[in-house]
Amino acid sequence: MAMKKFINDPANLTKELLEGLALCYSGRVKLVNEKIVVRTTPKDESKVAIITLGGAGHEPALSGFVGEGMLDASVVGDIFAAPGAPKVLETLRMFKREAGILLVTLNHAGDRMSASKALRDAQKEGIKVVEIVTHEDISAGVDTPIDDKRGLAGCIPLYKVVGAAAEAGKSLEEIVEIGERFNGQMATLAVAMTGCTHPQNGGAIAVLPDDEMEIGMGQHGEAGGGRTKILSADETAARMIAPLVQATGVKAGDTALLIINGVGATTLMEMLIVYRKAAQILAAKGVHVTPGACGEYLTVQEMAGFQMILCKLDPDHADYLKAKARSPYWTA
Amino acid sequence: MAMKKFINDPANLTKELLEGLALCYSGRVKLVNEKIVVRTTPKDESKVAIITLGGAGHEPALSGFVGEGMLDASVVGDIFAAPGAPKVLETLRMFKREAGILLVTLNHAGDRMSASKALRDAQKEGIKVVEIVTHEDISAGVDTPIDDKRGLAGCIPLYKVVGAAAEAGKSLEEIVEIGERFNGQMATLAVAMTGCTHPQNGGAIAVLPDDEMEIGMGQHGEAGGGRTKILSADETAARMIAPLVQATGVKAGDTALLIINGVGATTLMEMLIVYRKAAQILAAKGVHVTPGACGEYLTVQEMAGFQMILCKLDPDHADYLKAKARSPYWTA
Amino acid sequence: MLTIQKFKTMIAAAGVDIRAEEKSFSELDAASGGDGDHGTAIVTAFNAMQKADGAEFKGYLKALTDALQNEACGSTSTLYGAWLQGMSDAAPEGASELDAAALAAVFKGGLDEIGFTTKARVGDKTLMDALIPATEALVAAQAEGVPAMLRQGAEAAAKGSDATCAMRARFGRAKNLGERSIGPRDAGSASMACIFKAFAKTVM
Amino acid sequence: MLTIQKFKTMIAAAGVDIRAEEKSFSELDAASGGDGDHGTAIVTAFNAMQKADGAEFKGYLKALTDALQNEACGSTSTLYGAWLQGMSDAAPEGASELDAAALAAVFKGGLDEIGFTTKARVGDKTLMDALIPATEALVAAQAEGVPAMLRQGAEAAAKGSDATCAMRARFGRAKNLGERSIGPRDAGSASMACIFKAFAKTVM
Ligand SMILES: Nc1ncnc2c1ncn2[C@@H]1O[C@H](COP(=O)(O)OP(=O)(O)O)[C@@H](O)[C@H]1O
Ligand SMILES: Nc1ncnc2c1ncn2[C@@H]1O[C@H](COP(=O)(O)OP(=O)(O)O)[C@@H](O)[C@H]1O
Ligand SMILES: [Mg+2]
Ligand SMILES: [Mg+2]
Ligand SMILES: [Mg+2]
Ligand SMILES: [Mg+2]
Repeated sequence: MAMKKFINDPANLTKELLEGLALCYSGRVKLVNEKIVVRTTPKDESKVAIITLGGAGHEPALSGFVGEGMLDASVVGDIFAAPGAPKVLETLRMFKREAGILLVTLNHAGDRMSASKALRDAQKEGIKVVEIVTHEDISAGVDTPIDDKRGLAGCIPLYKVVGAAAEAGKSLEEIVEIGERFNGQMATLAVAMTGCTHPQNGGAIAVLPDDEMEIGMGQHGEAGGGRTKILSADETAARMIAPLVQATGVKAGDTALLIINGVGATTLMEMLIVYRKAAQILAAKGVHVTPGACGEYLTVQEMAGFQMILCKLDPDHADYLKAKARSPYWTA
Repeated sequence: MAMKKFINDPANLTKELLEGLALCYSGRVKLVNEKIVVRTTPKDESKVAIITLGGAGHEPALSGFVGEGMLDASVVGDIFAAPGAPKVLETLRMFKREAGILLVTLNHAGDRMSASKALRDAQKEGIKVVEIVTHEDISAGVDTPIDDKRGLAGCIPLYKVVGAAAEAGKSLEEIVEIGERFNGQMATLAVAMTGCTHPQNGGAIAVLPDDEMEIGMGQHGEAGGGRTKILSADETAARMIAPLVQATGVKAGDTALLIINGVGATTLMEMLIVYRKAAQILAAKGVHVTPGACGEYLTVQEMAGFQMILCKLDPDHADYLKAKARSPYWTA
Repeated sequence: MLTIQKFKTMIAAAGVDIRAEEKSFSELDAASGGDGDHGTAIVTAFNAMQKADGAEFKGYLKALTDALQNEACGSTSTLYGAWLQGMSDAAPEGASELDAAALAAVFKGGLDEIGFTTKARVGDKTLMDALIPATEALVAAQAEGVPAMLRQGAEAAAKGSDATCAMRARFGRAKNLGERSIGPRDAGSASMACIFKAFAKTVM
Repeated sequence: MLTIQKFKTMIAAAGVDIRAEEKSFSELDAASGGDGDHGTAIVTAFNAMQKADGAEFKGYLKALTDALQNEACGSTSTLYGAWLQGMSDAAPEGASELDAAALAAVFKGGLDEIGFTTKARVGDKTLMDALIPATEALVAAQAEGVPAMLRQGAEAAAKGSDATCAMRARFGRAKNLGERSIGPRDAGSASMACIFKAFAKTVM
């Protein structure tokens, strides 16, 4: 049976999708050296550059967030595969500057290995670069050691915050402080309803029984341990927001950002219904929910499900979230 | 078997999703009288109001395009069901103004009947309102009479153009001219890979064999006559762009806007790959392709497939497309 | 003579039968290239209509129209709204009983009004394929009294709906299907025939 | 003695066997909570490695590393890149033949370098469960000559991979699966065992 996807040679997926991105959003991004997406109009060299890395297959993430006010570059691997360290190092060299570089790495084994190697090599060469690792997935439990928590779509509001801080002329040290504070106050939990198809080999990932869903699914179909019969939208929202509130510590009087990130086949209709209940629960607790987002930001092919991201906001974070941004898939 | 959707009581889908939209994008839109989505900050009464109507279940369309620079209001029906004429009339009354109202109706039987009745009643009451009907689907053939051509996602760039013209203070007559000119120069063609599930009754719509796709599918699963074995992304793009070029008449030296609108489960990865080929074909013909868009704007639940929209742009259209817009799901 | 009480029972009985066939109407809609929701739409319409009340025909029919137009959505509610509106307009002022001639006039008024709302006629594969012959048969049977009128209306509606199987859709969501729309029965004609059948049963 | 020619044949033979099992490696990856692409990843790695060449061990191993790191992506290529880099570093300058002791040193160098890249060790359900015992067995068999070294390496790799079935994942994408990761074999250990088996076959 043919894969039900609009693709050409599966070996060229990443190359072609990045070319498509650069053609479609030519005013915002361009592609250099095959796997590096950068802004069409670079940020002034006096400002800190923000760079990230990761596999493809999660579109619009990560490259869709390159642009004014967000990322300066995204180093792309292949489908669900981290880019090699040499490519990361090449990008760090490209953005070498006195102000320094912030490298944002999602906590996945492949990304971490490439980033670590590139960082060591870059630092040896005198490139000023600091890494922030995101690890906000609470599916393994709120108290799981940081190294065992995956980085999910929480990287996106983080890009927004550090991107705006860089644009505002903050120093690398300041941006790291702002970013790590944000990083420490956000949490994500994912839920999946169906599996998906790996677009290169056509294999099924994360197949689920017809009447079950899984809370805690990772963003490549990695299981999360929370299999349950299908719940209603309201029950699902309630079940997910509770541990997120616990993890972030948001309480009455706090300001919070809530994002529902669809991972593929789940409709925006559903995401909005889930957002409604989660926002109502937060409001009932006396939390001030700022304007949020519902949409597909970091996907897992055509998997049905979503990630719920909750961020407790300090006043500076709230301001950075509102600042101007002009990436293909996030504007403010 | 339970439906694999995050919903509550199927009777409340539309109400809940609209509440979610208003909560999530509280800075941009609000909900009035249950089924009318309006801007949080209304446009000045001296300017022409832009209103549209249509069923829910296509999120983010249509209500996701209410906001500064685009729609003033969207009148929402139920899932895949046009709002009744009284609701449309109520909205027209709400936006009654000397500058007048432009009502944009997509050519679907239900929407047309409600709009026509509301228009007649409104005009009797002295409300100044003109209707533009979109009918840019070329699946029935480029030469099909206008009344038999459906309105697909081409309404979205049209909202952008007329919204910007209204914001710029153009008169109703001028906006109608600008809008109808745009309307006459755009064309859309859809393709589906899989069917979807009606979220109220759980029934399957537009089921397709495992190895087939259908070019010309409508946006509620209405068949379009173009069943074929699954084609590659490049072949699909080539097959679709050819009749769109013919329908719009774009030729060397012209400027064109290309949009790939995902209808549900098709990944952005695929849409970008398709965009790439279609844009390359246009460029090879000497057409200047302005920055476009790939994403989910008007969906058909979790159906896999997309709509390809091609618009030949006059210089004023190009400017209106670039003007500021701040709706939840379209910003510029 | 048809009393308003009896007429309300006719509507209620139609609602019961429509609900029993909900799934099949949606399936017919999907099978013929529609969006698979006609069952949902017609049941929603009857649910809305259930809230209407009135002591005489004109008012009750108007209340049915308002209930439909204010609480329900979609082509079906718009078309049924027009139908009922036309009936209300044609109903004699204040009457709580209709003789055969008045009933014929009411159904004729309904058909006229729905005919302004849609251009579909016999042969276009819509609910009009059931409604037009049903109304004509019912009017033609005036001399035989109310039960006969409704019985003949039901028969004509059923026949009209049967005939849609062989038709090619030209209105509504199925129109782009072309040749492939030939085969399945039109969903809207099926529910319309179901309603006429329930009407006939009730006055038998 | 192992000639560079023979070593290239070993690599080529491993590529052939790896390609033949591509699908099963991806399925193992999916079954154990991974993203179902290990077959794709390891085949991509071997495709990249095919482009490397060199007249002596150090250079050839370095060329393999570069090919992997520049053309391939993912954890597998990073880990294999480190492994081959370590081998190259440990290979004697300019040698186009390795005796048993030098071969042992090369494999030991490879293991050391990959050990800097990942913290995974025996028992963590990764390719290290095959690679660590294989390297140890190979080094221990030095006195018996190259073919015996590779044979014993292959046996140890197979046993190490078998043992992963009973393990709980603590590294890589499967780690969140917890108890449910117990049962299926680790994909990376399976491909590593396949490579050692092909090595052994080639020098038999
Ligand atoms: N323009 C029209 N004129 C007459 N009848 C129509 C028209 N459009 C649709 N119908 C009838 O409505 C039925 C479909 O109803 P329904 O599924 O409830 O509406 P929708 O098409 O809005 O989903 C069709 O089977 C047909 O009988
Ligand atoms: N951190 C790690 N340390 C050692 N081996 C690992 C690590 N992460 C993954 N692996 C190995 O890699 C295999 C998966 O490889 P592959 O599917 O190609 O990579 P990815 O996890 O990036 O999709 C696992 O079965 C395991 O043997
Ligand atoms: Mg992978
Ligand atoms: Mg409908
Ligand atoms: Mg329908
Ligand atoms: Mg994998």
